Amino acid sequence: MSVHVEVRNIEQTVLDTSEALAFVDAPGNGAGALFVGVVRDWNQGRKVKGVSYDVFAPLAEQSFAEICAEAREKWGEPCRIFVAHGKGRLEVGGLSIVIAAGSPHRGEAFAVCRYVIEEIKSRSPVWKQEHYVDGDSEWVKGHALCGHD
Amino acid sequence: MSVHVEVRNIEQTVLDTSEALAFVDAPGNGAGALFVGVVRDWNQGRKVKGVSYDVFAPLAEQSFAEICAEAREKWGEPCRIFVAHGKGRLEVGGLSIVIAAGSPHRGEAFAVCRYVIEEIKSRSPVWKQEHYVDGDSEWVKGHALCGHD
Amino acid sequence: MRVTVKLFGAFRVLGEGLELDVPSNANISQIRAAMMEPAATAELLPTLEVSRFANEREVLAEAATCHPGDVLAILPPVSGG
Amino acid sequence: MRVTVKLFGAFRVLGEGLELDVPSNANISQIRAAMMEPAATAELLPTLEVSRFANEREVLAEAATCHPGDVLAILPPVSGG
Repeated sequence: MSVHVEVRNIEQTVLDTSEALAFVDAPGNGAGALFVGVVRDWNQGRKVKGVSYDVFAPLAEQSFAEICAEAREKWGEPCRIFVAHGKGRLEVGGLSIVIAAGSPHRGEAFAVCRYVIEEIKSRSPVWKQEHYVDGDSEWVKGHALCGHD
Repeated sequence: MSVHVEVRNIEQTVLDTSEALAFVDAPGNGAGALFVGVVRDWNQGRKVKGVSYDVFAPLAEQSFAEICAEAREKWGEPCRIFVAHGKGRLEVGGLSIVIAAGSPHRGEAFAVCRYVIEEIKSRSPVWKQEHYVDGDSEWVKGHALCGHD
Repeated sequence: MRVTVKLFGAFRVLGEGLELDVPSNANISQIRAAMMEPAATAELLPTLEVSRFANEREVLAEAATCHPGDVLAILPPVSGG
Repeated sequence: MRVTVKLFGAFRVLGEGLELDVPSNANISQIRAAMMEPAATAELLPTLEVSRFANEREVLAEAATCHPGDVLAILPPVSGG
Protein backbone atom coordinates (compact mmCIF):
# COMPACT_ATOMS: atom_id res chain seq x y z
CA MET A 1 0.00 0.00 0.00
CA SER A 2 1.16 3.50 -0.83
CA VAL A 3 -1.00 5.24 1.75
CA HIS A 4 -1.21 4.84 5.52
CA VAL A 5 -4.00 6.61 7.45
CA GLU A 6 -4.65 6.32 11.14
CA VAL A 7 -6.34 7.86 14.16
CA ARG A 8 -4.13 7.10 17.14
CA ASN A 9 -4.83 7.25 20.87
CA ILE A 10 -1.97 9.57 21.76
CA GLU A 11 -2.43 9.02 25.45
CA GLN A 12 -1.17 5.48 24.81
CA THR A 13 1.28 5.88 21.90
CA VAL A 14 2.73 9.17 20.75
CA LEU A 15 2.98 10.05 17.07
CA ASP A 16 6.32 9.24 15.48
CA THR A 17 7.88 11.28 12.67
CA SER A 18 10.54 8.65 11.91
CA GLU A 19 7.86 6.03 11.32
CA ALA A 20 6.10 8.45 8.94
CA LEU A 21 9.28 9.20 6.94
CA ALA A 22 10.23 5.52 6.77
CA PHE A 23 6.79 4.70 5.36
CA VAL A 24 7.02 7.22 2.51
CA ASP A 25 10.56 6.25 1.53
CA ALA A 26 10.98 4.21 -1.66
CA PRO A 27 13.96 3.67 -3.98
CA GLY A 28 12.43 5.91 -6.66
CA ASN A 29 11.60 8.78 -4.31
CA GLY A 30 14.15 11.57 -4.02
CA ALA A 31 12.19 13.91 -1.78
CA GLY A 32 10.28 13.68 1.48
CA ALA A 33 8.16 16.42 3.03
CA LEU A 34 6.73 16.20 6.51
CA PHE A 35 4.33 18.32 8.52
CA VAL A 36 3.73 18.16 12.25
CA GLY A 37 1.06 19.95 14.25
CA VAL A 38 2.27 20.77 17.75
CA VAL A 39 0.39 22.05 20.81
CA ARG A 40 1.38 25.69 21.23
CA ASP A 41 1.45 27.56 24.56
CA TRP A 42 -0.90 30.30 23.37
CA ASN A 43 -3.84 30.89 21.05
CA GLN A 44 -5.59 34.17 20.30
CA GLY A 45 -4.01 35.85 23.26
CA ARG A 46 -4.75 33.11 25.83
CA LYS A 47 -2.15 30.96 27.56
CA VAL A 48 -2.71 27.32 26.69
CA LYS A 49 -1.75 24.39 28.93
CA GLY A 50 -2.97 21.53 26.76
CA VAL A 51 -5.40 20.48 24.04
CA SER A 52 -7.86 17.58 23.85
CA TYR A 53 -8.54 16.12 20.40
CA ASP A 54 -11.94 14.55 19.82
CA VAL A 55 -12.24 12.45 16.66
CA PHE A 56 -15.01 10.46 14.97
CA ALA A 57 -12.47 7.82 14.01
CA PRO A 58 -14.14 5.71 11.28
CA LEU A 59 -15.21 8.72 9.23
CA ALA A 60 -11.96 10.57 9.95
CA GLU A 61 -9.86 7.69 8.61
CA GLN A 62 -12.10 7.47 5.58
CA SER A 63 -11.72 11.20 4.92
CA PHE A 64 -7.92 10.90 5.23
CA ALA A 65 -7.94 8.06 2.69
CA GLU A 66 -10.08 10.08 0.27
CA ILE A 67 -7.83 13.13 0.62
CA CYS A 68 -4.71 11.01 -0.01
CA ALA A 69 -6.31 9.43 -3.09
CA GLU A 70 -7.10 12.90 -4.45
CA ALA A 71 -3.51 14.01 -3.81
CA ARG A 72 -2.06 11.00 -5.63
CA GLU A 73 -4.38 11.66 -8.54
CA LYS A 74 -3.22 15.27 -8.70
CA TRP A 75 0.52 14.76 -8.09
CA GLY A 76 1.24 11.26 -9.25
CA GLU A 77 1.05 7.61 -8.37
CA PRO A 78 4.67 7.21 -7.20
CA CYS A 79 3.67 9.42 -4.28
CA ARG A 80 3.52 7.68 -0.89
CA ILE A 81 1.60 9.33 1.96
CA PHE A 82 1.43 8.78 5.73
CA VAL A 83 -1.23 10.46 7.89
CA ALA A 84 -1.69 9.90 11.63
CA HIS A 85 -3.97 12.13 13.71
CA GLY A 86 -3.98 12.05 17.46
CA LYS A 87 -7.01 11.49 19.68
CA GLY A 88 -6.89 12.35 23.37
CA ARG A 89 -5.19 14.99 25.48
CA LEU A 90 -1.79 16.53 24.80
CA GLU A 91 0.28 19.05 26.73
CA VAL A 92 2.28 21.90 25.13
CA GLY A 93 4.85 20.48 22.70
CA GLY A 94 2.86 17.30 22.01
CA LEU A 95 2.31 16.19 18.40
CA SER A 96 -1.31 16.23 17.25
CA ILE A 97 -0.80 15.23 13.61
CA VAL A 98 1.99 13.88 11.44
CA ILE A 99 1.76 13.95 7.64
CA ALA A 100 4.56 12.76 5.37
CA ALA A 101 4.76 12.59 1.59
CA GLY A 102 7.47 10.90 -0.46
CA SER A 103 7.83 11.57 -4.17
CA PRO A 104 10.42 11.44 -6.98
CA HIS A 105 10.75 15.26 -6.91
CA ARG A 106 10.35 17.86 -4.18
CA GLY A 107 7.60 19.92 -5.81
CA GLU A 108 5.07 17.11 -5.48
CA ALA A 109 6.19 16.14 -1.99
CA PHE A 110 5.61 19.68 -0.69
CA ALA A 111 2.33 20.07 -2.60
CA VAL A 112 0.91 16.78 -1.34
CA CYS A 113 1.86 17.48 2.26
CA ARG A 114 0.27 20.91 2.11
CA TYR A 115 -2.87 19.67 0.35
CA VAL A 116 -3.44 16.93 2.91
CA ILE A 117 -3.21 19.21 5.96
CA GLU A 118 -5.42 21.91 4.41
CA GLU A 119 -8.11 19.39 3.43
CA ILE A 120 -8.02 17.67 6.82
CA LYS A 121 -8.50 21.01 8.54
CA SER A 122 -11.61 21.76 6.52
CA ARG A 123 -13.13 18.30 5.99
CA SER A 124 -12.17 15.75 8.64
CA PRO A 125 -14.31 15.13 11.75
CA VAL A 126 -11.83 16.27 14.39
CA TRP A 127 -12.42 18.78 17.17
CA LYS A 128 -10.03 20.58 19.47
CA GLN A 129 -10.68 21.68 23.05
CA GLU A 130 -8.14 24.09 24.46
CA HIS A 131 -7.32 24.01 28.16
CA TYR A 132 -6.08 27.35 29.44
CA VAL A 133 -3.61 28.12 32.19
CA ASP A 134 -6.40 30.00 34.01
CA GLY A 135 -8.39 26.73 34.36
CA ASP A 136 -10.95 27.48 31.66
CA SER A 137 -11.53 25.26 28.61
CA GLU A 138 -13.05 25.99 25.23
CA TRP A 139 -13.84 24.15 21.99
CA VAL A 140 -12.09 25.86 19.12
CA LYS A 141 -14.46 27.42 16.61
CA GLY A 142 -14.08 25.42 13.45
CA HIS A 143 -14.98 25.06 9.79
CA ALA A 144 -18.58 24.10 9.12
CA LEU A 145 -18.74 21.05 6.85
CA CYS A 146 -20.38 21.69 3.45
CA GLY A 147 -23.90 23.12 3.97
CA HIS A 148 -27.13 21.14 4.22
CA ASP A 149 -28.39 19.82 0.89
CA MET B 1 20.18 30.60 18.60
CA SER B 2 17.18 30.19 16.34
CA VAL B 3 19.13 28.82 13.40
CA HIS B 4 21.39 25.79 13.08
CA VAL B 5 23.43 25.30 9.88
CA GLU B 6 25.89 22.52 9.26
CA VAL B 7 27.83 20.58 6.64
CA ARG B 8 28.16 17.04 7.96
CA ASN B 9 30.46 14.21 6.92
CA ILE B 10 27.72 11.66 6.26
CA GLU B 11 30.20 8.83 5.95
CA GLN B 12 30.76 9.27 9.69
CA THR B 13 27.38 10.45 11.01
CA VAL B 14 24.11 10.21 9.10
CA LEU B 15 21.63 13.09 9.05
CA ASP B 16 18.90 12.85 11.66
CA THR B 17 15.37 14.16 11.12
CA SER B 18 14.43 13.85 14.81
CA GLU B 19 17.33 16.09 15.76
CA ALA B 20 16.15 18.64 13.17
CA LEU B 21 12.55 18.65 14.44
CA ALA B 22 13.64 18.85 18.07
CA PHE B 23 15.76 21.90 17.25
CA VAL B 24 12.88 23.83 15.64
CA ASP B 25 10.40 23.03 18.41
CA ALA B 26 9.54 25.84 20.83
CA PRO B 27 6.56 26.40 23.14
CA GLY B 28 5.15 29.10 20.88
CA ASN B 29 5.47 27.10 17.65
CA GLY B 30 2.42 25.15 16.50
CA ALA B 31 3.74 23.87 13.19
CA GLY B 32 6.83 22.10 11.95
CA ALA B 33 7.72 21.45 8.32
CA LEU B 34 10.59 19.23 7.27
CA PHE B 35 12.23 18.42 3.95
CA VAL B 36 14.62 15.57 3.23
CA GLY B 37 16.58 14.96 0.07
CA VAL B 38 17.10 11.25 -0.54
CA VAL B 39 19.32 9.42 -3.05
CA ARG B 40 17.01 8.01 -5.72
CA ASP B 41 17.70 4.86 -7.76
CA TRP B 42 17.37 6.68 -11.09
CA ASN B 43 17.98 10.03 -12.73
CA GLN B 44 17.20 11.08 -16.28
CA GLY B 45 16.71 7.49 -17.35
CA ARG B 46 19.91 6.10 -15.78
CA LYS B 47 20.04 3.63 -12.91
CA VAL B 48 21.82 5.21 -9.95
CA LYS B 49 23.75 3.25 -7.31
CA GLY B 50 24.97 6.13 -5.18
CA VAL B 51 25.82 9.83 -5.11
CA SER B 52 28.90 11.67 -3.83
CA TYR B 53 28.39 15.16 -2.43
CA ASP B 54 31.26 17.61 -2.70
CA VAL B 55 30.93 20.77 -0.59
CA PHE B 56 33.02 23.89 -0.04
CA ALA B 57 32.09 23.82 3.62
CA PRO B 58 32.93 27.29 5.00
CA LEU B 59 31.14 29.12 2.20
CA ALA B 60 28.28 26.60 2.15
CA GLU B 61 27.58 27.09 5.85
CA GLN B 62 27.73 30.83 5.36
CA SER B 63 25.26 30.65 2.48
CA PHE B 64 22.89 28.51 4.60
CA ALA B 65 23.05 31.10 7.38
CA GLU B 66 22.33 33.94 4.94
CA ILE B 67 19.39 32.06 3.43
CA CYS B 68 17.95 31.33 6.89
CA ALA B 69 18.32 34.98 7.90
CA GLU B 70 16.44 36.02 4.75
CA ALA B 71 13.68 33.51 5.52
CA ARG B 72 13.27 34.77 9.08
CA GLU B 73 13.10 38.32 7.78
CA LYS B 74 10.37 37.33 5.31
CA TRP B 75 8.32 34.99 7.54
CA GLY B 76 9.00 36.15 11.06
CA GLU B 77 11.41 36.05 13.94
CA PRO B 78 9.66 33.28 15.91
CA CYS B 79 10.71 30.97 13.08
CA ARG B 80 13.40 28.43 13.99
CA ILE B 81 15.36 26.72 11.20
CA PHE B 82 17.65 23.69 11.03
CA VAL B 83 19.77 22.93 7.94
CA ALA B 84 22.26 20.08 7.62
CA HIS B 85 23.78 19.14 4.27
CA GLY B 86 25.73 15.96 3.77
CA LYS B 87 29.27 15.70 2.41
CA GLY B 88 30.61 12.36 1.17
CA ARG B 89 29.16 9.32 -0.53
CA LEU B 90 25.64 7.96 -0.03
CA GLU B 91 23.90 4.89 -1.42
CA VAL B 92 20.25 4.82 -2.60
CA GLY B 93 17.92 5.78 0.26
CA GLY B 94 20.57 7.85 2.06
CA LEU B 95 19.71 11.36 3.28
CA SER B 96 21.65 14.16 1.59
CA ILE B 97 19.95 17.14 3.23
CA VAL B 98 17.57 17.79 6.11
CA ILE B 99 15.79 21.11 6.51
CA ALA B 100 13.27 21.82 9.26
CA ALA B 101 11.32 24.97 10.08
CA GLY B 102 9.23 25.58 13.18
CA SER B 103 6.78 28.46 13.36
CA PRO B 104 3.62 29.57 15.18
CA HIS B 105 1.49 28.78 12.09
CA ARG B 106 1.83 26.27 9.28
CA GLY B 107 1.89 28.74 6.37
CA GLU B 108 5.25 30.15 7.44
CA ALA B 109 6.71 26.75 8.30
CA PHE B 110 6.00 25.41 4.80
CA ALA B 111 7.13 28.63 3.11
CA VAL B 112 10.42 28.76 5.00
CA CYS B 113 11.21 25.12 4.36
CA ARG B 114 10.55 25.54 0.65
CA TYR B 115 12.48 28.80 0.39
CA VAL B 116 15.54 27.32 2.06
CA ILE B 117 15.78 24.27 -0.22
CA GLU B 118 15.21 26.31 -3.39
CA GLU B 119 17.85 28.86 -2.46
CA ILE B 120 20.37 26.20 -1.45
CA LYS B 121 19.89 24.49 -4.81
CA SER B 122 20.69 27.65 -6.71
CA ARG B 123 23.22 29.40 -4.43
CA SER B 124 25.16 27.06 -2.18
CA PRO B 125 28.55 25.60 -3.19
CA VAL B 126 27.57 21.92 -3.30
CA TRP B 127 28.14 19.47 -6.16
CA LYS B 128 26.72 16.05 -6.83
CA GLN B 129 28.42 13.17 -8.63
CA GLU B 130 26.14 10.32 -9.61
CA HIS B 131 27.49 6.76 -9.68
CA TYR B 132 25.57 4.55 -12.10
CA VAL B 133 24.84 0.85 -11.91
CA ASP B 134 26.78 0.45 -15.18
CA GLY B 135 29.98 1.63 -13.44
CA ASP B 136 30.05 5.11 -14.97
CA SER B 137 30.04 8.33 -12.92
CA GLU B 138 29.03 11.86 -13.81
CA TRP B 139 28.89 15.28 -12.17
CA VAL B 140 25.34 16.59 -12.32
CA LYS B 141 24.97 19.70 -14.46
CA GLY B 142 24.07 22.50 -12.08
CA HIS B 143 23.05 26.12 -11.69
CA ALA B 144 25.72 28.65 -12.58
CA LEU B 145 26.22 31.11 -9.72
CA CYS B 146 25.35 34.73 -10.59
CA GLY B 147 27.35 35.88 -13.62
CA HIS B 148 30.73 37.61 -13.61
CA ASP B 149 30.60 41.27 -12.66
CA MET C 1 -38.43 4.59 16.62
CA ARG C 2 -35.26 5.14 18.53
CA VAL C 3 -31.91 6.30 17.10
CA THR C 4 -28.64 7.10 18.81
CA VAL C 5 -26.66 10.24 18.08
CA LYS C 6 -23.02 10.16 19.13
CA LEU C 7 -21.83 13.55 20.32
CA PHE C 8 -18.58 15.26 19.34
CA GLY C 9 -16.81 18.53 19.99
CA ALA C 10 -18.88 21.14 21.79
CA PHE C 11 -21.77 18.65 22.06
CA ARG C 12 -19.67 16.52 24.44
CA VAL C 13 -21.04 18.72 27.21
CA LEU C 14 -24.26 16.68 26.79
CA GLY C 15 -22.41 13.35 27.18
CA GLU C 16 -21.14 10.64 24.84
CA GLY C 17 -24.40 10.22 22.98
CA LEU C 18 -28.16 10.82 23.01
CA GLU C 19 -31.02 8.41 22.48
CA LEU C 20 -33.77 10.11 20.50
CA ASP C 21 -37.36 9.02 19.93
CA VAL C 22 -38.33 10.07 16.42
CA PRO C 23 -41.16 9.18 13.99
CA SER C 24 -40.69 6.08 11.80
CA ASN C 25 -38.68 6.86 8.68
CA ALA C 26 -37.56 10.16 10.16
CA ASN C 27 -35.08 12.01 7.97
CA ILE C 28 -32.03 14.00 9.07
CA SER C 29 -34.01 17.24 9.28
CA GLN C 30 -36.26 15.56 11.81
CA ILE C 31 -33.27 14.25 13.77
CA ARG C 32 -31.96 17.81 13.82
CA ALA C 33 -35.32 19.05 15.11
CA ALA C 34 -35.29 16.40 17.84
CA MET C 35 -31.86 17.67 18.91
CA MET C 36 -33.10 21.22 19.43
CA GLU C 37 -34.24 20.78 22.99
CA PRO C 38 -31.03 19.24 24.36
CA ALA C 39 -28.94 21.65 22.27
CA ALA C 40 -30.88 24.59 23.72
CA THR C 41 -30.08 23.50 27.28
CA ALA C 42 -26.37 23.76 26.44
CA GLU C 43 -26.72 27.00 24.45
CA LEU C 44 -25.73 25.09 21.32
CA LEU C 45 -28.63 26.00 19.01
CA PRO C 46 -26.42 28.10 16.69
CA THR C 47 -23.89 25.24 16.59
CA LEU C 48 -26.65 22.70 15.86
CA GLU C 49 -27.73 24.83 12.92
CA VAL C 50 -24.27 24.58 11.27
CA SER C 51 -23.64 20.93 12.19
CA ARG C 52 -23.98 17.93 9.89
CA PHE C 53 -25.03 14.37 10.65
CA ALA C 54 -23.14 11.29 9.50
CA ASN C 55 -22.88 7.56 9.90
CA GLU C 56 -19.56 5.71 9.95
CA ARG C 57 -19.30 5.84 6.16
CA GLU C 58 -20.58 9.25 5.03
CA VAL C 59 -22.01 12.64 5.84
CA LEU C 60 -25.77 12.44 5.31
CA ALA C 61 -28.07 14.68 3.30
CA GLU C 62 -30.99 16.35 5.10
CA ALA C 63 -33.43 14.14 3.19
CA ALA C 64 -31.70 10.85 4.11
CA THR C 65 -34.06 8.60 6.07
CA CYS C 66 -33.11 6.79 9.22
CA HIS C 67 -33.91 3.30 10.43
CA PRO C 68 -34.69 1.99 13.91
CA GLY C 69 -31.53 1.50 15.91
CA ASP C 70 -29.36 3.66 13.63
CA VAL C 71 -26.25 5.10 15.21
CA LEU C 72 -25.52 8.56 13.85
CA ALA C 73 -22.92 11.15 14.72
CA ILE C 74 -23.39 14.90 14.96
CA LEU C 75 -20.47 16.81 13.40
CA PRO C 76 -20.17 20.41 14.55
CA PRO C 77 -17.71 22.63 12.63
CA VAL C 78 -14.34 20.85 12.54
CA SER C 79 -10.96 22.06 13.78
CA GLY C 80 -8.48 19.24 13.30
CA GLY C 81 -4.80 19.18 12.45
CA MET D 1 53.21 35.33 -7.06
CA ARG D 2 51.70 31.99 -6.22
CA VAL D 3 48.03 31.33 -5.32
CA THR D 4 46.20 28.08 -4.61
CA VAL D 5 42.86 27.22 -6.19
CA LYS D 6 40.89 24.49 -4.43
CA LEU D 7 38.97 22.38 -6.90
CA PHE D 8 35.33 21.29 -6.58
CA GLY D 9 32.76 19.35 -8.58
CA ALA D 10 33.82 18.49 -12.11
CA PHE D 11 37.25 20.10 -11.47
CA ARG D 12 38.05 17.33 -8.97
CA VAL D 13 39.30 15.35 -11.92
CA LEU D 14 42.37 17.64 -11.76
CA GLY D 15 42.94 16.88 -8.06
CA GLU D 16 42.23 18.62 -4.76
CA GLY D 17 43.80 21.94 -5.76
CA LEU D 18 46.13 23.72 -8.16
CA GLU D 19 49.09 25.98 -7.48
CA LEU D 20 49.14 28.81 -10.01
CA ASP D 21 51.93 31.28 -10.79
CA VAL D 22 50.30 34.60 -11.65
CA PRO D 23 51.49 38.21 -11.95
CA SER D 24 51.61 40.31 -8.76
CA ASN D 25 48.23 41.83 -7.92
CA ALA D 26 46.54 39.50 -10.40
CA ASN D 27 42.77 39.83 -10.39
CA ILE D 28 40.18 37.05 -10.72
CA SER D 29 40.04 37.40 -14.51
CA GLN D 30 43.77 36.65 -14.58
CA ILE D 31 43.32 33.64 -12.27
CA ARG D 32 40.62 32.41 -14.63
CA ALA D 33 43.00 32.83 -17.57
CA ALA D 34 45.70 30.90 -15.72
CA MET D 35 43.21 28.06 -15.23
CA MET D 36 42.56 27.70 -18.97
CA GLU D 37 45.40 25.33 -19.71
CA PRO D 38 44.62 22.76 -16.97
CA ALA D 39 40.86 23.11 -17.69
CA ALA D 40 41.49 22.41 -21.38
CA THR D 41 43.29 19.17 -20.55
CA ALA D 42 40.13 17.94 -18.81
CA GLU D 43 37.74 19.31 -21.43
CA LEU D 44 36.42 21.77 -18.83
CA LEU D 45 36.84 25.05 -20.71
CA PRO D 46 33.05 25.60 -21.05
CA THR D 47 32.67 24.83 -17.34
CA LEU D 48 35.50 27.22 -16.44
CA GLU D 49 33.70 29.97 -18.36
CA VAL D 50 30.56 29.65 -16.17
CA SER D 51 32.41 29.09 -12.88
CA ARG D 52 32.99 31.65 -10.15
CA PHE D 53 35.90 32.07 -7.76
CA ALA D 54 35.53 32.54 -4.02
CA ASN D 55 37.44 32.65 -0.78
CA GLU D 56 36.06 31.18 2.47
CA ARG D 57 33.89 34.25 3.04
CA GLU D 58 32.52 35.35 -0.32
CA VAL D 59 32.22 34.89 -4.05
CA LEU D 60 34.67 37.27 -5.68
CA ALA D 61 34.14 39.83 -8.44
CA GLU D 62 36.27 39.53 -11.59
CA ALA D 63 38.11 42.72 -10.65
CA ALA D 64 39.02 41.55 -7.15
CA THR D 65 42.77 41.43 -6.68
CA CYS D 66 44.64 38.54 -5.14
CA HIS D 67 47.57 38.46 -2.77
CA PRO D 68 50.54 36.11 -2.57
CA GLY D 69 49.57 32.84 -0.88
CA ASP D 70 45.80 33.37 -1.27
CA VAL D 71 43.72 30.22 -1.18
CA LEU D 72 40.78 30.48 -3.55
CA ALA D 73 38.09 28.03 -4.58
CA ILE D 74 36.66 27.50 -8.02
CA LEU D 75 32.87 27.06 -7.95
CA PRO D 76 31.42 25.39 -11.05
CA PRO D 77 27.61 25.43 -11.42
CA VAL D 78 26.10 24.08 -8.19
CA SER D 79 23.74 21.14 -7.71
CA GLY D 80 23.17 20.69 -3.97
CA GLY D 81 20.19 19.58 -1.97
